[in-house]
Amino acid sequence: AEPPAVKVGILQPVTGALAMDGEFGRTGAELAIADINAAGGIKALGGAKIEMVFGDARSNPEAGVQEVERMQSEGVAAIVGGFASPICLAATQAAARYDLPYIVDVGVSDQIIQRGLKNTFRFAPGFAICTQAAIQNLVRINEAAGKPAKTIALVHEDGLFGSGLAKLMQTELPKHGFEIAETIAIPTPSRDLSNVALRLRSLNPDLVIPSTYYGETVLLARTMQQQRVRPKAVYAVLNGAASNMRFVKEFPEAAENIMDVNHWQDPRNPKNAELQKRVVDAGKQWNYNTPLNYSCVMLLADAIERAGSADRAKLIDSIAASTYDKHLMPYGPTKFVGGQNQGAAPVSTQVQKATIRVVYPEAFSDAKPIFPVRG
Amino acid sequence: MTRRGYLPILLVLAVLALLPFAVTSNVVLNFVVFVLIITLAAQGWNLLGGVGGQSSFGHAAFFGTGAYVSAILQVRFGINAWVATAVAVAAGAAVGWIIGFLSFRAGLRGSYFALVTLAFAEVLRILANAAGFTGGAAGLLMKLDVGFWNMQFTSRAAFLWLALGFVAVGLIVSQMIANSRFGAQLVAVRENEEAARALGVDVLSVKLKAITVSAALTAVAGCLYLQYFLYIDANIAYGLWISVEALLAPMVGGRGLVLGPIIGAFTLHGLGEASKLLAGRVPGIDLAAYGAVLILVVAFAPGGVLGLLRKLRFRSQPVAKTAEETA
Amino acid sequence: MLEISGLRAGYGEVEVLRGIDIAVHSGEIVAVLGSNGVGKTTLNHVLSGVLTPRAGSITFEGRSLMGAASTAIVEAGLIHVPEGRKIFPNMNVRENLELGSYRRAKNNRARNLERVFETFPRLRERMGQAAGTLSGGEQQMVAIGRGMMAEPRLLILDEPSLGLSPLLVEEMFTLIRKLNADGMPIMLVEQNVVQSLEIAQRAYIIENGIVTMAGTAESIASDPELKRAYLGL
Amino acid sequence: MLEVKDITMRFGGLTAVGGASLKVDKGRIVGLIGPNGAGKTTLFAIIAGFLDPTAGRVIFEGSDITPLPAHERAKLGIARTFQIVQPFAGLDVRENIAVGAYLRHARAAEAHAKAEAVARRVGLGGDLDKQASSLTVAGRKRLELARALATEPKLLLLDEVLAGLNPSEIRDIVPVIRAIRDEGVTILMIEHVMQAVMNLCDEVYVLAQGKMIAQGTPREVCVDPHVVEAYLGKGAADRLRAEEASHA
Amino acid sequence: MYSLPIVAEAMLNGLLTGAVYALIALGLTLVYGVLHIINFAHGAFLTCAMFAVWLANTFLGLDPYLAILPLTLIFFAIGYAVQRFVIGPASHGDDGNILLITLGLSIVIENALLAGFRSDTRSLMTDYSFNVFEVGPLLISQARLFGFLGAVVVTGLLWLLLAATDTGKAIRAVAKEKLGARLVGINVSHVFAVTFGIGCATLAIAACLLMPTFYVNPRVGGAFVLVAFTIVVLGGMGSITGALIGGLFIGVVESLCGLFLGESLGQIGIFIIFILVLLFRPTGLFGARA
Ligand SMILES: Nc1ncnc2c1ncn2[C@@H]1O[C@H](COP(=O)(O)OP(=O)(O)OP(=O)(O)O)[C@@H](O)[C@H]1O
Ligand SMILES: Nc1ncnc2c1ncn2[C@@H]1O[C@H](COP(=O)(O)OP(=O)(O)OP(=O)(O)O)[C@@H](O)[C@H]1O
Ligand SMILES: [Mg+2]
Ligand SMILES: [Mg+2]
Repeated sequence: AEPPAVKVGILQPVTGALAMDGEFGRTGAELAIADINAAGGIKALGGAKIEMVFGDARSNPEAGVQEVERMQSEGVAAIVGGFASPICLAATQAAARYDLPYIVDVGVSDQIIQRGLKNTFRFAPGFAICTQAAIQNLVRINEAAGKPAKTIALVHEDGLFGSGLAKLMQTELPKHGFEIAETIAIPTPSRDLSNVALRLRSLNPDLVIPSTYYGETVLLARTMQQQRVRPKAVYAVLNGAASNMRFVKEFPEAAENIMDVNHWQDPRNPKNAELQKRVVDAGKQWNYNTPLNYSCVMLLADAIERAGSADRAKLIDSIAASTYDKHLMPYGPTKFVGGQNQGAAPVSTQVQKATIRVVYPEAFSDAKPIFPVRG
Repeated sequence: MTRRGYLPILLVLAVLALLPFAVTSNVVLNFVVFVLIITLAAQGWNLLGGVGGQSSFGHAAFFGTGAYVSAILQVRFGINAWVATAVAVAAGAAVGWIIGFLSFRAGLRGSYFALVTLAFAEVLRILANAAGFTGGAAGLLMKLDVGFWNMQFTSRAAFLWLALGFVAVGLIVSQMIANSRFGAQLVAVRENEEAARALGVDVLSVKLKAITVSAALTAVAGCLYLQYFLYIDANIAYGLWISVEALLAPMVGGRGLVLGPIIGAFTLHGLGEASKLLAGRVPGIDLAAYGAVLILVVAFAPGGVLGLLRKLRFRSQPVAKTAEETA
Repeated sequence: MLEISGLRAGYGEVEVLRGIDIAVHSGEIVAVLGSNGVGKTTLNHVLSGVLTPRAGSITFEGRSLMGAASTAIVEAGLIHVPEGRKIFPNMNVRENLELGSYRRAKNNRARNLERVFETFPRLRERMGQAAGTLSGGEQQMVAIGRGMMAEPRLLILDEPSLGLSPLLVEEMFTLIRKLNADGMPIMLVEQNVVQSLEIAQRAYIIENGIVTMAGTAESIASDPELKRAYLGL
Repeated sequence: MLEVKDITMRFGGLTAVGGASLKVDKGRIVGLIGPNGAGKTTLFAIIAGFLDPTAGRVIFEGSDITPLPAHERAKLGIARTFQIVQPFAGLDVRENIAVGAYLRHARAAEAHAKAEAVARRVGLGGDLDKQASSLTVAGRKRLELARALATEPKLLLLDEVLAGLNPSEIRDIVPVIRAIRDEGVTILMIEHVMQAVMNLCDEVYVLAQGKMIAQGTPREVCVDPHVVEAYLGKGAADRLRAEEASHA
Repeated sequence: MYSLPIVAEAMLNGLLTGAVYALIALGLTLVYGVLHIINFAHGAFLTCAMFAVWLANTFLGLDPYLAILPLTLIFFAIGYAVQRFVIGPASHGDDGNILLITLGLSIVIENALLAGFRSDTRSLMTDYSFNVFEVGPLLISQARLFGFLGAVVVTGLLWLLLAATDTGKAIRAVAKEKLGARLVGINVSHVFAVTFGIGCATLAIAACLLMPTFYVNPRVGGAFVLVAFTIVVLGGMGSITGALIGGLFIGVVESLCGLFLGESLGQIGIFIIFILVLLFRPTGLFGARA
């Protein structure tokens, strides 16, 4: 007889403000589960299939917690996902009551892994790693080009990641000889960014660093184009659009040459292209959340495989000891310390000829950076 | 409005208090805890908006103040959770009084009042998101440290009883007000301010009292939210969602009625959970169905759920429309 | 021209009208009298389609108006000047009057407006004032003027003298008589029993939801029972 | 007990009351009559504290109450009714009256007992559980009166409470008003029903276009040619005279 | 801190943006003034209209400006039907119920759009999207200028409709005195529905004017509702000219506060001004006393 399926909880906000990202993540998780099952399930459990228990976090922490409770009552072995930091904070904690292993996909707030919760693991880089990488990469790219960029304007969304990022940049970048000409916080959603463009035009900074969500980035890019704001380069950080193919396709002109430091798949891993094709063929959008969640589920499956059991305690140990390297992200083999995957790091991407290329670090890159874009 | 008003209250409280003995599922208990938190916020709204007729769209201002003050006291100053809660409720009440003083003195009523409260809540949200001591956009995370003195419990049942205790206070306070001079004056102010003034009702002071008590109750909800989820940020604490929740529950349950908020909150969130059963591959279908059911509830239970129950009880003849109603 | 028979209506469980029979013939003034709360206003609401009748029949100029919509009733020329005026407080006097011809006599608007201003010179003075800020009496003038704007085939007046000074009450009754003399049939609901009976040709007395007395105005005015019950004599 | 001195009230360009004065002595029923739009209701609103006069003072029991808000004046013992009735539509008759009774009785039971007593007195005893919105016009007028009475006022301002009543009903309510006066409540009433004014009032003021044009006993005022011209009209004056004659 | 030209240009930006806010607020103020309710579904209808513009452009190749006429008619019909067959019958004439229903409608619409179109953010490319008029040092976006003109014209037309036509007068009459309105032969449910229809029609126009420079996703309307509400109240509920002036005012306030306090904190400026205005002029800038 068929061995009993292992239930895995997939938590994503597919309705409400974060619906777009939740949908990207869910697509990745579903594909991973399909692939695992197609490949014969969990071998160590006699080919047990993985069964998805999906929960819609409805873009708020309360709904996330309620879904965790439901998943627990349905007997899931572990939970993957969450996307937004407030959801992840609440959901991991609810899962911790049952020692239920939880793999956070995005949730950039570093508070998520600083509470000493034994069940909580984050596969992707957190806030601190991302900013560090963003600054380092910028310094190197600038130096390699002979330091053409000096003055910088920061445009950031006023939430958790944008604000935190701006604060760090403001203290760190001057140490490397940059001058912060202006820091502009914008609300999400924004209705009009012509004033921002106006200020950028009058300051004429060498570099504009936008860390904003998709809609605002579209608006900003269009307004900048219209108001003829032409910095030497646009160097985005954790931007919602700059490494999103839809943006590139719809606004090829505005998007061309934009750089971004973001979560991104390993372009040298051929599985990514294959996976991306499957997603696009199914009429869906491809974004970094997709390979990221795919990888998280794969990582979990590997851990179950090695534990030879869906027992929670064993599973937690097994994830903690994981050195999984078949994932799709540019991280190297996983290594969790205090719940954080040490190898996790963002990459620098650039839109070149209407595709998104990885330009940094070299170990994963598939293109050279074009910098500065305009003299 | 009689002493008998307490009987149904006791009944509801008893059923909920005994629930953890009958149901062990944390899915249910977690649901009930959250609904009770919403109930408290809604009880606050109901006192001002339902009984007093001063509909606010900004009860988030009180919810958020409760949550933030409590969180800041605990996180930044290491103050005991119970003490922090008490102070936070007082702070929420104070914010209520201030908003009330400014807007009622200016003579704001109806939609003007509704939207000015919303504006106050938005101002607080933007400030909380920008200021440093509120944790800014990163919000405030409470240390996970289970223990009675920290108002953190391992068992969902314990938290349920705690929340229920506060809800009970809310119910009893509401019922006492309903039976009192203050309650009568508050209702009079709702029905006709001019006439109330002619009868010696100090309209401003009645409204101020109402908004202060109302804000305090809603601030309790904020504190409980914090103790339960241990994390808040500006959008959670001062977001439009809680203003809407606080208003929706009494409207659906029965505006101005003591049991309106609790019945409404359970109805709404019950519907919300039930609609999830519909959730298929396509996101949004469940919530769309929820919205549709909400409309149907209003269409077929125009006086709220309690109004419907009452009507069913007294139904003898089809109710003809009066001149005003048909218009 | 208006025949009401066996009319029943009410609110909720309470039945207020329990079989009313009333007729108004062309050219006459018919007074409908009755104590407070017997249902005179309720009757008017039914006649103007605001309240749905439960049984009986209403025929106006040969057409059944039983259960008809208020728009159709106004269109037919059965115009009701309601108790409590119900004018549009946010609009000025002129606009209030203009709306009187919303569904009827639109083409004669200018002429009828002039006629109303001639009848109530005070309204001409207050033409641009928001109706809600007028005194009680002025509001009553607006209400009647608004009714006149529709060139009624039959005018129902519900307590038109309510709140008017004696001088204006006098003028009001003169006006009603004049309107009637110009050929307009009028159904007059009044508490001002003496003066109503003076100008009416016929009268009905409603009690307990049914008509208990009907006849010519003189015969009713001289009825000892009525004198005792309504005139306090 | 009440003295109104040189009150002027302007609404934008319109002068509704222009320097009107009147005096009400304790224990009397004083009438205020005048054409529609004369400013009577406006004057009441000023006395009760609902409008701030443009100029002039209101003196009650010897002290200047012009700056006091309406509810303070109610506590001092001034109660008013509204010409355009203002019931608490969503409440029943008992609750409506109780709001007034609560002014002097803090406890619910007492206030309700008081409300019921007052209701019986004005003839609403049978309607206690009726929704105020379902009352007829006359019922609402009674309700206005009852609520004001429930505040146990010293001075009662009645704005056309008899309008809409038929002659026999007026006959029934006249003694009620007189009895209220006899219990020591001073009454100032606006009324167009001359039958009642003649019967009830000890003294009458006539306001026309914002100015007092006459003052005196009802009989004196009725024959004042200015009053006849501005307010009564020939017909009514004749009728009144005829009635007087038949009573005499 | 900023040079004069920048401040001037910021004010101009504010005026241009404010005009579109005003256009969105117009329908709201009308519905508000007549039905006495805060139409929570207003933002959702705007989202609908923006999707309609997007659809018309993507699948029929219809230019947003050419779509104005058909979409205005369609949205009038939609609004009419929604009020006549959903809100009207379901609300039983109670203001509180209407509020709940519009809230329910907004949930239904938003999530139906989510189900139908997914959560993606979409936008249009027209060949004139980036056209600008150069006036001295100023660059004035053509699309935004059109938006401004459109708002002014629509406000004028609406004002005329209300002041000078019988339908307009009927709308105003129904707003305050339903029984009186019925007695002069006004079909109250019809007038309500017409009002709601006009409210939706103005949204269609707003959507057509917005889409050349804005984007749409199932939640986009929410960004505009709050500000539209403040404009409605600021301008005086039910006041058409108030909505226009209130919109321009809020646009400029937002723009200047954004310039001096930062876009994010600058949002506070709108609400503080709003609160202050109400505290000192409780019926809004142009409202009549209730
Ligand atoms: N909307 C309503 N709901 C319930 N009952 C009502 C309503 N309106 C009136 N009634 C009741 O119907 C009865 C008749 O009222 P109606 O107003 O028709 O009397 P009326 O003869 O016009 O009295 P009046 O002379 O005072 O105007 C009254 O008992 C009243 O209480
Ligand atoms: N708020 C206001 N704004 C503008 N004008 C007003 C206002 N209130 C009253 N008026 C005007 O003041 C005048 C006096 O009104 P008031 O209501 O005092 O008259 P009244 O003597 O009570 O008349 P009635 O006997 O008809 O009730 C009227 O011409 C009226 O139009
Ligand atoms: Mg009547
Ligand atoms: Mg008056």
